Amino acid sequence: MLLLTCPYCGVSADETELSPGGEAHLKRFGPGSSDEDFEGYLFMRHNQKGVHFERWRHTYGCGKWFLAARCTASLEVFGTYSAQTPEPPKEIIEKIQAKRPDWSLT
Amino acid sequence: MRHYSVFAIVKEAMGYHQGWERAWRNPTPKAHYDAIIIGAGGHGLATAYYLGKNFGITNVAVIEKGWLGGGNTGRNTTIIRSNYLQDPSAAIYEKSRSLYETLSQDLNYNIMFSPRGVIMLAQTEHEKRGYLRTAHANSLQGVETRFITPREVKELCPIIHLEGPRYPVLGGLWQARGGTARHDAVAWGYARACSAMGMDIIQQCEVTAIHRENGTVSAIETTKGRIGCNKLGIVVAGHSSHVADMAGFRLPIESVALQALVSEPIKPCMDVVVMANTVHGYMSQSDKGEMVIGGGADGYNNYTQRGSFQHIEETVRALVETFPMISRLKMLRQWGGIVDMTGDRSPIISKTPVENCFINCGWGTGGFKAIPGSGWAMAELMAKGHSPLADEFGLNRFREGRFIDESVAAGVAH
Amino acid sequence: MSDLSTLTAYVSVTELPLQGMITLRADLAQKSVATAVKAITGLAMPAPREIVEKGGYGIAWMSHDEVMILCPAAECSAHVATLDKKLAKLHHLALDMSDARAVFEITAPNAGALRDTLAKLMPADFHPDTFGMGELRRSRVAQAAAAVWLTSPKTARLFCFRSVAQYVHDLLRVSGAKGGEVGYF
Amino acid sequence: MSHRLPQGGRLIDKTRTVSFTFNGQKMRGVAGDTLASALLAEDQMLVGRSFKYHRPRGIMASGAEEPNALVGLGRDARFEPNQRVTTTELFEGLEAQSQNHWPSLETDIGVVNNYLARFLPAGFYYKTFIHPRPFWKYVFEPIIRQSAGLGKAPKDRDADRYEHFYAHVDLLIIGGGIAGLQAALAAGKLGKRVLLIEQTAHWGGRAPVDGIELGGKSADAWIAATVAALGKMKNVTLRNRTMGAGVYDHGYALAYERVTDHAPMVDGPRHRLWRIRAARIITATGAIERPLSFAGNDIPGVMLASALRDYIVNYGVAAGKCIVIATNNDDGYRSALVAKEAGLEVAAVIDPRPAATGDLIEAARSAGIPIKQGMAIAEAQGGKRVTGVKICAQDSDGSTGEVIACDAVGMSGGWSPVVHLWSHCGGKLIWDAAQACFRPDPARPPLSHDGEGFVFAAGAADGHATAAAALASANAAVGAATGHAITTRLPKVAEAVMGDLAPIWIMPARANIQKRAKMWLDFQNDVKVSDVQLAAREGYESVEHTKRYTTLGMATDQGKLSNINGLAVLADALQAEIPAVGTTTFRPPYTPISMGAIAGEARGDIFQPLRRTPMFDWHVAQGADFEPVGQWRRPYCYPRVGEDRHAAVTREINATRGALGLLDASTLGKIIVKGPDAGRFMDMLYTNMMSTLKPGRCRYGLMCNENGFLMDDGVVARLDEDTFLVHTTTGGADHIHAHMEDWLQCEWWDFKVYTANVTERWAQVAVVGPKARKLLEKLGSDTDLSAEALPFMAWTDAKIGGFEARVFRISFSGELSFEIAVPASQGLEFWETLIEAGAEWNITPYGTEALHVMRAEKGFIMIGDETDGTVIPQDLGLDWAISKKKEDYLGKRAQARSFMDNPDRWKLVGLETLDGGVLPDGAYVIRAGRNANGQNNVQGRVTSTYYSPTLDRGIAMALIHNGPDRMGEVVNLTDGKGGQIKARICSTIFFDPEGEKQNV
Repeated sequence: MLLLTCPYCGVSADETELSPGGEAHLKRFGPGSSDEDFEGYLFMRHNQKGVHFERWRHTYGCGKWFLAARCTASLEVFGTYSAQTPEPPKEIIEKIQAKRPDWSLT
Repeated sequence: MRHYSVFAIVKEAMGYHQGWERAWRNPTPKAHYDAIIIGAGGHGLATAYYLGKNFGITNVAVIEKGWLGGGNTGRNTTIIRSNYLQDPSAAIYEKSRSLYETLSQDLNYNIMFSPRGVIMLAQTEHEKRGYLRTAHANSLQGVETRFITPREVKELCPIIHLEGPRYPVLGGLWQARGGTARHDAVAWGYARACSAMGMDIIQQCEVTAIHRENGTVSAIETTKGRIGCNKLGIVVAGHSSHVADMAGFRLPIESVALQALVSEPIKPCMDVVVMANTVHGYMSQSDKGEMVIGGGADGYNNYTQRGSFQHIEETVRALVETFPMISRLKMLRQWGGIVDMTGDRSPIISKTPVENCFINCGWGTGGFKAIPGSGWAMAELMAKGHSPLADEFGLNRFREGRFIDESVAAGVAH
Repeated sequence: MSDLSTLTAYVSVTELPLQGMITLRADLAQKSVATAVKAITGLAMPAPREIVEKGGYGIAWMSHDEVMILCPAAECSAHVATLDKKLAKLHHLALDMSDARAVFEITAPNAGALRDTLAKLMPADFHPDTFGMGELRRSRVAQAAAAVWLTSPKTARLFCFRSVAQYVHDLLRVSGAKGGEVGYF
Repeated sequence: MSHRLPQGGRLIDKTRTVSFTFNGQKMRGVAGDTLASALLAEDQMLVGRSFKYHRPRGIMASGAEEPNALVGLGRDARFEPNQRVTTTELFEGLEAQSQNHWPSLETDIGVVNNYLARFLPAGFYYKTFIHPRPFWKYVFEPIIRQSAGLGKAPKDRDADRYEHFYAHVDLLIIGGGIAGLQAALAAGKLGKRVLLIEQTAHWGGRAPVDGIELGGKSADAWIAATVAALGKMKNVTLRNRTMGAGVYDHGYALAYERVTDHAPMVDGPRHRLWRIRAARIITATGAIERPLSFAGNDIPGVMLASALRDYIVNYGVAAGKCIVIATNNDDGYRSALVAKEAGLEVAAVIDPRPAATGDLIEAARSAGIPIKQGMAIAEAQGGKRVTGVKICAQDSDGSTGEVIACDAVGMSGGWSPVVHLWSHCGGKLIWDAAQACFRPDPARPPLSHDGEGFVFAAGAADGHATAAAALASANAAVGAATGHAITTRLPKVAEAVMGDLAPIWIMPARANIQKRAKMWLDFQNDVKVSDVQLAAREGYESVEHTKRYTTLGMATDQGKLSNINGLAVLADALQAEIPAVGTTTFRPPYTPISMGAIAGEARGDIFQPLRRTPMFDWHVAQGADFEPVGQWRRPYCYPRVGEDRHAAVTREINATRGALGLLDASTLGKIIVKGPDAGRFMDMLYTNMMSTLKPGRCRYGLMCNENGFLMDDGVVARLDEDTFLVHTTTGGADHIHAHMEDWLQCEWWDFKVYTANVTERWAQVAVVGPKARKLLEKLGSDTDLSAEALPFMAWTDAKIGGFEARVFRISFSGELSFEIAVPASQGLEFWETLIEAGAEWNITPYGTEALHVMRAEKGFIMIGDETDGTVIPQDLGLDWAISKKKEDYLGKRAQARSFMDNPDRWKLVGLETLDGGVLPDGAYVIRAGRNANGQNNVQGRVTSTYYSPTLDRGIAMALIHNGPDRMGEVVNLTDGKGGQIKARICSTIFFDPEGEKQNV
């Protein structure tokens, strides 16, 4: 039963107050994009066994989407941050690397 | 292979069963095999079995990170049915179901296939129309199903509460020849038969790398050394993306936890399998007497084989409402497994970007029932390069937008 | 089985008459927003998760770009017009949402019983150190969205969508029924 | 025979007798008894039958680990099977029935399995019952099912209620023994928010039974003082009868409070399931004694030495008059001493250790108890109760030896820490060779969201055998959990000094196979030493294989007594070290918890939210026949007396098309989209162009998901230059609103757009039919509603009959229609006003079915019927609603994929049967031949099919391969009965193709 802190309202929210939204930082490919790019965007997933950047919505709270860095093997949460973030923020990456020196962003 | 029978048991009983031999050998890996299967779960072992039985390919190794049958094969709710809506699904699941019917005899190992019948409850007008449609489709697919009335539902399953205040039972899709089987026995039976054919089942052996030579698979690196192969089959539900990554390609898959639970054993009170998809729960009674219960999968990526309790709660809540008598039963044990979820929730049995490397994954919450059919198709694909049962389940379908979507008629339940 | 008719309450639950509610979405950091809202309520902008109330008017922080203004129902349309006028230059959305929601008042014999009643249904932390007067906690009551705040140590107000009012009312009655006293808080 | 002792019993009150029945027989216990102690007091040795061989079973333990003594409790709507007598507090009028036997406990036919036991070894069923094939289903399986299972199935709906409770604490301490109490004291003094839970009704655990002195006083005194001190701490909560059931990720824990099990007469919930969020958890869950594996160790009267002691000390009940103790450790001697002090004869202590010494051994010796060192029990004798033991040297095959008569045997194989809750969430174990047990490995704890270990073990659960060590570990655990130095004083402990145990896994050491086939490991599931050895021999070498092949540890006690012993036997068979073999996975719950508690309050009326429109009560009063639509409940139709659904729907449609109908459309989703970029955003959401819509006008639109599939449709009204009102389907409001916010927050956050879901703010009524305008005119409107002023697909604000309203000229029926929205709080009043005013035109409320039929007569699609998540707008002939001009919209790129872009698809057409009959729901259109998998080919399917009262014949819509190019062609469909029906492909519009009726 995950516990994630909503970066907007600061509530440490129970999983049952949230809705999961899958992998984060996907780049959208629209009309004119190649079949491969579009397939990659819509279906192909990193699905790491390890650090995973993902989307959550504070459904039973402020209703806002936010992003989280979480390990899918230990379920450790390295941090949550605003959904309006094109790629993982520096401080999150540093926090992960501090705990897992050999980890790097794929 | 020592033939199993009641006579063998009586004979051994005289010697207090000191004479039984191993069910499968415990070999050390050879340097090279014609085919290697990664994953000694039901699907992997069935693939190996049919490679040998149908195509005479017996120089085969099945590599297992842990212990055989220790993944989702030994963690599911053992439901077997083939009342699927879409043609490709109905084809492979019905092939599977029909193979299950004679599997005990084929393997000389009692997998306790119990064709007790499966009811999928219709609890909304929309769901009812969906199952009526499925019944029509099944009639053309050669799958015996029938939409039955609430009274028939009650006769088949007296403990059900038809007039639930929220979702009265409007009928159900009935597959009389669906049922259950003993999950461990399926893996063990296949393992024993594979071993008897001379195949090597190598447990406690983790694959660490997949070697390719100009685009063609050549060998795998394992914790027990390098093993060469002409063909490679990846059959590792839950860790498909992880192993595919070693072979250098990505998959349209996310790994999530699926949970189940059993009650304490009670005397027989339920002779059929019931699925209530509107409320997300399904239940049957094992031969031991436990009520075997499953529900929906978690929504987030997870490799822990533990799920979130809310899903157990949602499922139990639904089933207490559907079968009020279970309220005073107790949950004995809950557990979880990791399942592959694909973009359309249907499986992948396919060639891959790597020559001679094949993958069988993405069974989501419905893999157990498919084991024999999946192994049959995967073996054919590996041996002949294509299989009518597998062709529709290729990796290319996502790029083409050619979905096989079962959610159309069924909700969560498998 | 929770046959409501057989239960007797130790915590009272009453649905309040129509409460004026205006949803305002805008960049709350803008001074003009604070000014406009103050003009209606006479109150300063609440901090995150805060609800401020005075003499029948109030402001509840709903999100970083949303507040809910509480006022007499009859005044809503006028206030919405005011907001639209005062914020004409600012991208915003002001709506009278009074009819969309139901509000319950929950009164318990003591402060602990009130928190116990809520804690049976909502996953939020209702310990006095964490949840005190002036905080609006948005969460769920069992399977429906709801928000709750304390109006006194022994009374709370809870709002939910109108369509689930009966469900929420029944839940609160079961939660506050005699024999179910927890005595945790 | 077992009996109540004249003195003793720290937990009972002999002055208050409590009567109960066992198998209908009246019995008496005393206040404070458990059902187990009361049964023993009545010399009820035989309490049940084992699972597989139906062997006689007696009480084995005194707590949660009891494998044998399970009964059915209560009756009818309060009947509960498989309840452990050892954890059932006795109450007046308790009714218990023993289980798993027929016809009776004393004479059970199933015991035939016992005589066949030799032919029924582990996994025998995998090797037989294979031929002939039908026999498994019709003969073998039914027999196995009948003899398996334990308690009877409850029949009735549960009469009790259940509830949940959410608690958030700094520290959850599980287990109220002295370690748990000490931990609570230490943490409490730090000011932490502490919750201490104990599964039994009593605090202090085993210390009082073990005769330990704490702080110079009796354990009982120290416990009472400590509990009192904790009671004074505001920040500490104590909860007894509350079991730690499970530990889950991120500090989530389940606790199972049995609120009224011990007092069913009291009003209140039966169970309360606590969902606890704890920053840190301390497991002070104690340890469980292991049985010894000797032949006949399952005969009633053979029990755990600690249990034998518990019954004497706690309940003043002796399991026998003449006791034999078998132990491989010093603690077993405690039981011998207690028995002796209670005035019982202790015939012998049998200790396989050749020359063990220690305080307790000396005490036993000086008490005159015969001690047989280096000896073992060769076999216990007796049938339904033990009559004696044959003893021999431990280092022998047990073929010869003297017999000691006795009527109770206490066995102690050492203690296993209760590591379940430590392990549930991934905590790892280490093997403690000295004590021959697994204990928590502090280096590998379960990790929480912060990546730190969040579970800490204390006391016996951490492998500490003495009270002093246990108490010290409690302080240490609190220190580790909180990061504070702990200053809380530890009481001075006076306790016996004990020597090492000898890891004896079977006795005697060289027992032959006949004996090993009578040594029980799992008493409930009838798994014996020989079964585990068989599994190993056959290659089921993984501990998981062995467990599953033999069913070791899969009984209702989940191996609390059997796992370690079984593991040791397996390791020995594999010639491996025990730690190398490893354990099976510990899964919640610690002991079984009721389904009722898990479901909580959610049953009956509050099983799920039921969403009601403002007019709901009116529909109920009219006897509406409802159908669930998502969480909403909508009238399907309003049958009158004597009408069936079909007649009612026909009447509603005829009345509506003939004059005037009324529909409660409040469930339609309504979402406001506002902002300078609203038009741009709407153009991305919809396949068609919305930005060009003029204020005051409405436009029908389609929404696809990014995968190209049609997900929702509805009418959009432009309220002003930068505000749109989006109508969604009934099911759609919430997920479409979430969908919008998703794209606004996560992809296009540069768009200046705000949305709000206003669905419930409005009650919406469709006034439909030729007389619709007349009705509104009659009510009076401040706005001109004429066809000229308010044409089709226009909207306006208006005051109608005194109601502030918003009027939309839109039609889903093909009739003249006004959809009128009024504030939800006035919805019912408005509805009743319309009903009253419409009487002169026979105004008729209609339900969802009439709505569906009328839209089908007009060929309007219905999301969920014509679409099923695999259909794209192009399939439905809705190309006109797909903008060619727009560069992009959600789903556009997906629809360019080869399979979707292909014109050669199933497309929507109408179907009419040749005889005017109605096609069956879900029928498929057959094509000649079979596919590669031998399935009949298909070329389409029916999406909607109805009887049309307007046309008095069947009408249908279908997706058919290239359908629109095949007008007039006759196709064959499945009839659902194995036959076929013919139907002709036609236009989807069956009624008023020119749309004259709606445009007046």
